[in-house]
Amino acid sequence: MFLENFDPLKDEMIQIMDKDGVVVRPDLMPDLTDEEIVELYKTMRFSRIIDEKTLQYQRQGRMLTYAPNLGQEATQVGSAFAIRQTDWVAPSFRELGVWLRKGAPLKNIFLYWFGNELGMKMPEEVRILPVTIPIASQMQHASGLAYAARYRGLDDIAVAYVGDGGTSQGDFHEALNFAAVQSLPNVFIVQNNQFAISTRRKIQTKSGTIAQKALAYGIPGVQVDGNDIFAMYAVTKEAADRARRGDGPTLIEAYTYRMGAHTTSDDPTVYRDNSEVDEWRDKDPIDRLRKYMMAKGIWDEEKEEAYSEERGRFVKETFEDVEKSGDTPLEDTFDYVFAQKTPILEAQYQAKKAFYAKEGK
Amino acid sequence: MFLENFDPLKDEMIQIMDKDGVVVRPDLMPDLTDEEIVELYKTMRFSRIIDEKTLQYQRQGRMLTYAPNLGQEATQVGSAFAIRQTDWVAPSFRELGVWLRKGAPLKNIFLYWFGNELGMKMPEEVRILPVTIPIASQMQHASGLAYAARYRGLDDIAVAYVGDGGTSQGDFHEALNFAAVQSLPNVFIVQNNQFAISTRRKIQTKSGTIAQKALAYGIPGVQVDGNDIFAMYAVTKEAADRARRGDGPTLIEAYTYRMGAHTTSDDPTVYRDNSEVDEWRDKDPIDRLRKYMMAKGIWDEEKEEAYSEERGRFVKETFEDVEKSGDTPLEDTFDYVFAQKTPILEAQYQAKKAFYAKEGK
Amino acid sequence: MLVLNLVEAVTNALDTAMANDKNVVVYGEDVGVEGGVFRATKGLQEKYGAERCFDSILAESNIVGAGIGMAINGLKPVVEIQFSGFMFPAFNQIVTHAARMRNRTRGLYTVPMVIRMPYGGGVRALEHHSESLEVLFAHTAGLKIVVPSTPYDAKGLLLAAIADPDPVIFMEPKRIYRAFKQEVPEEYYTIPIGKAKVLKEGKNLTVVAWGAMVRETQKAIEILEKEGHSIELIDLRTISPIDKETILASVQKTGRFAVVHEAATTFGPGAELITTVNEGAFLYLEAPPKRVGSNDTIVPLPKGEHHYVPDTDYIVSELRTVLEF
Amino acid sequence: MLVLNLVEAVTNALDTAMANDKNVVVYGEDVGVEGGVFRATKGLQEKYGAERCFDSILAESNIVGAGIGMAINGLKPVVEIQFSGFMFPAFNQIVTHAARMRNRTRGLYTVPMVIRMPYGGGVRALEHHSESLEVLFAHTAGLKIVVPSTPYDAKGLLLAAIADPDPVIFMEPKRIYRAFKQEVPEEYYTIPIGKAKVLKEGKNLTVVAWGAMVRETQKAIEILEKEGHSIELIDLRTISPIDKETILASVQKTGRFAVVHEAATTFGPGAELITTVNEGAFLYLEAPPKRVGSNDTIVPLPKGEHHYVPDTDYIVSELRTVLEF
Ligand SMILES: Cc1ncc(C[n+]2csc(CCOP(=O)(O)OP(=O)(O)O)c2C)c(N)n1
Ligand SMILES: Cc1ncc(C[n+]2csc(CCOP(=O)(O)OP(=O)(O)O)c2C)c(N)n1
Ligand SMILES: [Mg+2]
Ligand SMILES: [Mg+2]
Repeated sequence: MFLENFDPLKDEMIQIMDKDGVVVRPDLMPDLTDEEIVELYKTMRFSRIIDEKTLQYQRQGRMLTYAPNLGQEATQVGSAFAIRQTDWVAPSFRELGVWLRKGAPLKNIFLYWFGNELGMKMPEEVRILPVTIPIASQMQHASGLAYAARYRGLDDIAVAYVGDGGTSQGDFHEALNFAAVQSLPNVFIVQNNQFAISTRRKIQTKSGTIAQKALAYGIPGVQVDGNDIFAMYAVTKEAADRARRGDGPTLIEAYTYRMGAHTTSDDPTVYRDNSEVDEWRDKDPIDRLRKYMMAKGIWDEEKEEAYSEERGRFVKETFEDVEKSGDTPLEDTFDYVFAQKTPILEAQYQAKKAFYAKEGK
Repeated sequence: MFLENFDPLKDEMIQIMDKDGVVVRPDLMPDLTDEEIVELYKTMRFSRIIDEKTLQYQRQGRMLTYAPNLGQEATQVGSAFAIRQTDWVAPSFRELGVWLRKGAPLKNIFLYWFGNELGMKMPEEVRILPVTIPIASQMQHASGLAYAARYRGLDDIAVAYVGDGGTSQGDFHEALNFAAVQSLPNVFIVQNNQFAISTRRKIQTKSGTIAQKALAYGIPGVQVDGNDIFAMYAVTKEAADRARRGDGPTLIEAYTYRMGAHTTSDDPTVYRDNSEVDEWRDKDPIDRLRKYMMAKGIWDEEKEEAYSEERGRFVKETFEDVEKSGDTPLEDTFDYVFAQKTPILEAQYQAKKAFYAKEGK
Repeated sequence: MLVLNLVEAVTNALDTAMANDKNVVVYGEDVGVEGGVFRATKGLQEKYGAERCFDSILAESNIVGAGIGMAINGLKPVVEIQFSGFMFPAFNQIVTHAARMRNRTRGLYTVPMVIRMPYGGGVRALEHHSESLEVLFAHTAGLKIVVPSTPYDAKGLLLAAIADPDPVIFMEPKRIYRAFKQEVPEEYYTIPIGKAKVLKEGKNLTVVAWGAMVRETQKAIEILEKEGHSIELIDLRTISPIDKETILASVQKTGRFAVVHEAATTFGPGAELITTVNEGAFLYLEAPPKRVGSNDTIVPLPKGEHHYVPDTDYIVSELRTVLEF
Repeated sequence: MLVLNLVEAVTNALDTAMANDKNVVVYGEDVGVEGGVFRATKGLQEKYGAERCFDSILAESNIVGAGIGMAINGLKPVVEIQFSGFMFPAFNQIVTHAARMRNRTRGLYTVPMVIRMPYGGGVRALEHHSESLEVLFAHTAGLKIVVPSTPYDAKGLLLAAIADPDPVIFMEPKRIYRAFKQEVPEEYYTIPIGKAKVLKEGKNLTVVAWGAMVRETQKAIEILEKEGHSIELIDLRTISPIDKETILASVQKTGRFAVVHEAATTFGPGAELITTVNEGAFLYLEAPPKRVGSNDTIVPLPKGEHHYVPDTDYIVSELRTVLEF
């Protein structure tokens, strides 16, 4: 529907709902119940609350480096809503909305950013690979996950997320090419938030759209308004169906904006004007859906407040819980290098333990 | 001319002279003198003679592994003719025609394939980087050569050659992207000879043409009949002019065929039928130009024979000369690791020398 | 019993593993239709189909990276890097992912994958076809590195690598791929990873070697034993984790130690072994331990390669300095 | 005299080099507009323009690979890898090209390029931001590896690296980027690559360290000297080539040896130094030499990092075993 008719060279962008929450393409509007729409909204809102509170904790010196996804909630939640629970995700590091939708416990997420590997030991059903730090390397894993799913006769697909900066890495290229050659059940989603830390998208690549990079691999590529959750949902859904049918991978460019700093270590005022941020604030994905819901009468200020309050409390409690989690025990740093500690690791572990005992540590 | 009007998505291919040596697109025919055309021919012929004799020497056990470029002579010689002596080339390992055109002494080329690093110490004016074994890595160097040329205010350009297999590597992607972003004076030539060792082009990528990969970088891409030396010359010339003018890089897909084995270690009968090779023999780039020249009256059997005979003798003499070149002296293996031997290298060198002396080696 | 050379034993091991376990998949450059440039995967595509044995794209980072995804999702990829010198594009995937997935997820996701690669010199090959890179892997936490030196070991170690729950780098000494044949059981068997093998007992000197250097060292030892020395030879078999126990027991008996390897000397594998001996048998040492490795030069092209890799004479001469200390 | 911390000294060295030589270009991820994530290139784009100091694309293999081309064609690229843990995608270019171009062409083409990278732990960073990878480079022929431990050294060594006719890996201990300030001359000066520095003389034990471990070791030595020991401390400064002369002279005097490093222990840099000492001062050794390194585990995330890197107490305890042997 979108995919077949879309020409990524025309610099078009799929939008269903405009920035005022008005559905401008009713023909493309996905079939979502009111409950589902509220659920979409709540997930985005929850993500925003987590980001805001975590930034606050970070400023208070209670959190380590954190990468907020402010402004990208629709991109993430919309796409994640369009896939199944058993589908795989190979994430980058800024996909809070995806984690939430796929059922990752907030406690795990906090533990991870708190510097504890236990965080990435997610419940098995979450099916998201751990946060990937080496940019774009996860793309390759997605292709392998998809290969294995098909090989095993399952109809699970694998979705990879990557940033606009990540499209420059060789791994991006190789993964798309392999998935295309093998016609793998993959969906590749580029969150084009206009920046790789301080580096603007225009410096990252000269192609008119990122979606058109799909042409290099002979697969469909589509540019989507990443701040329009209906568009993100609808396009991802179609790409996922396509993948599941055996018709191969799709590249989705979600056109969005990183409203916050790259991470809490970053000072974006060095490289961008606040006025630019303000412009994008006007296109906020959460406000947009709220306007839609309010107009439709399925949400109101009261619900908003109640939900925010309840979620805020939950975030606070979870974070305080995580704050008490303490350091990683010595043995944990040794126990997961291999299935079984090697004799050398065992000896090093015993030596450190003896040292701690001696020093009363 | 070609570049602006060419749409790589249409699966078209630029051909000026057909397989019978007839110019089918006189409008595109480059402005070459008869002498230049004869020179084009001679260079191709010379390349073919070298390949044939080297394969013979190899069968006789007088040569190590060798990668012939049989069938790809027009791709190489045509493109190399279109650039200037001071332009840089970043080659792969199968560009004999380019080396010859750029003035590389045959002796050096033989020395290299004979297993002697001295071979790649070319005369300075050749301006070709050494044979590159790690596939596609040379593409990145080409972008840097081009950057430096422009930075230094020179109007030299840099041409990179890579195979169809090489397009799968991340380095291919990164180099094109960087060159495009920086609008560098580069020409990237893919010798699509249909194989990467035994792996067919269709398994390497699903894109309809390799030329269309240019769209991923927002640069022109053009597919050329690589066995038509006029087309190769004309397209490369335009891409080179474009680069020199400061308009940025171009991707050229030279559609050709590897007539011989991958290298002398390879047995292509394992993975392809001779009938396929025969079909391509019909499109031989050298025969094609000879027919053209004969029809035009600027070449005849007599000249052919005399030239072949003279070149054959030269190749033989050069090879015999190289056969006498002997082993690499011990000190040479130490002397070029750094500008100055480190104390550790000096000590190792002295120890080995002493050992040789003791053993009477 | 089959009688196989080393590369045939590799093929046989792959065949055995694929027959045993449907989840074993084999791929790499030219691995499918052609059966690999060394024919290590010969016949496997015909026998098991193109889904289980296929030609990858020409991209090592994808070969390993996709394998990581497959392994996480239930398969057992056994991939081939055409020559070890071409593993560099895959190094990021190997080090930052294959080696770390288990630790990063506290055991939730693991990467039971084998990365095979022919390595080492002595075959008059082109540049980058002769590297010995074991240290680059061995210094990386989360990887096991295995090197067979005989057909029998090749099959048993490769099957053990495939059965291993963690990523294993399987380095094949291509110089001896076809050097000799040996009886190899037809059935499934494994040789434990992490255990060295005492090939030959001796009294005055312990020598550790692996891969193609085992044979070179055996020849050197023959010469030296004719002179009356008694030398113990250990085939390390697994580079990481090192079997310290076997080595230290031997050095504590012989009082002298040497290691022979193809890799470059400085920051090479020999340094680790000598340090191991320092840490576990210092007071037993009657002579400074010795490493016999290749020069710290770039692997020369064929016309200079003989200056680089230790040969029998050189090993003899170096071992003699330890024996005569 | 300027008074600068280590990262400021790096910036000052780059500024000095760019002012001196128009062919010095500086680039890397976020190096231009932002001045680098650590601000090591702060102000350089403003001062020298976007042609000489620019933001690369997010692709380390291109950063190094393009630099190789630039260096061959007359420039002096000084590139930044944002964290050493992200050098892996560039490793192929570093090892197979930067390190080999001179040898491959018998001196026709050379790669006078500097690859800077912050390295090491102790800053509570995300995964892959804390690696100590010196061995991976040091085992590779054709590379020099330099690590400063003070602002003064940072400037002098970086200027020497830029002046060097061959590729130099310049590893910056980011943990001490802002730890202390020091007087740094305003003008151009170099500190020779390949020379270690005796920071402190001593009689009973030689300790070698580099980078951030120098300060940690100094603290440990203070504690031990209060107990009456006399310890010689050498800042290695250059990891490859190692300054054997300085180390061996010291060990021949003290009779005891230890090395302290952040890298993982096994197949780590300590093994090479111990082997060096075995080869050159075995008969002087009164105790087994000791390496104090990080565990052979994966660098833990911040909540476990203290288990990994040697700290003062641990160094004290380990050195004591050598002193009291
Ligand atoms: C291989 C690698 N190089 C560099 C980095 C450092 N780094 C972390 S995030 C980032 C920018 C990523 O930009 P993009 O892909 O657009 O994702 P975004 O941050 O915008 O979500 C960089 C350079 C890294 N993590 N991995
Ligand atoms: C990084 C790397 N991987 C693998 C190889 C082994 N290899 C040598 S040539 C080749 C195929 C190259 O195919 P293509 O790029 O099409 O060039 P062609 O041989 O057809 O000229 C391969 C896989 C290599 N040289 N480098
Ligand atoms: Mg971005
Ligand atoms: Mg090819």
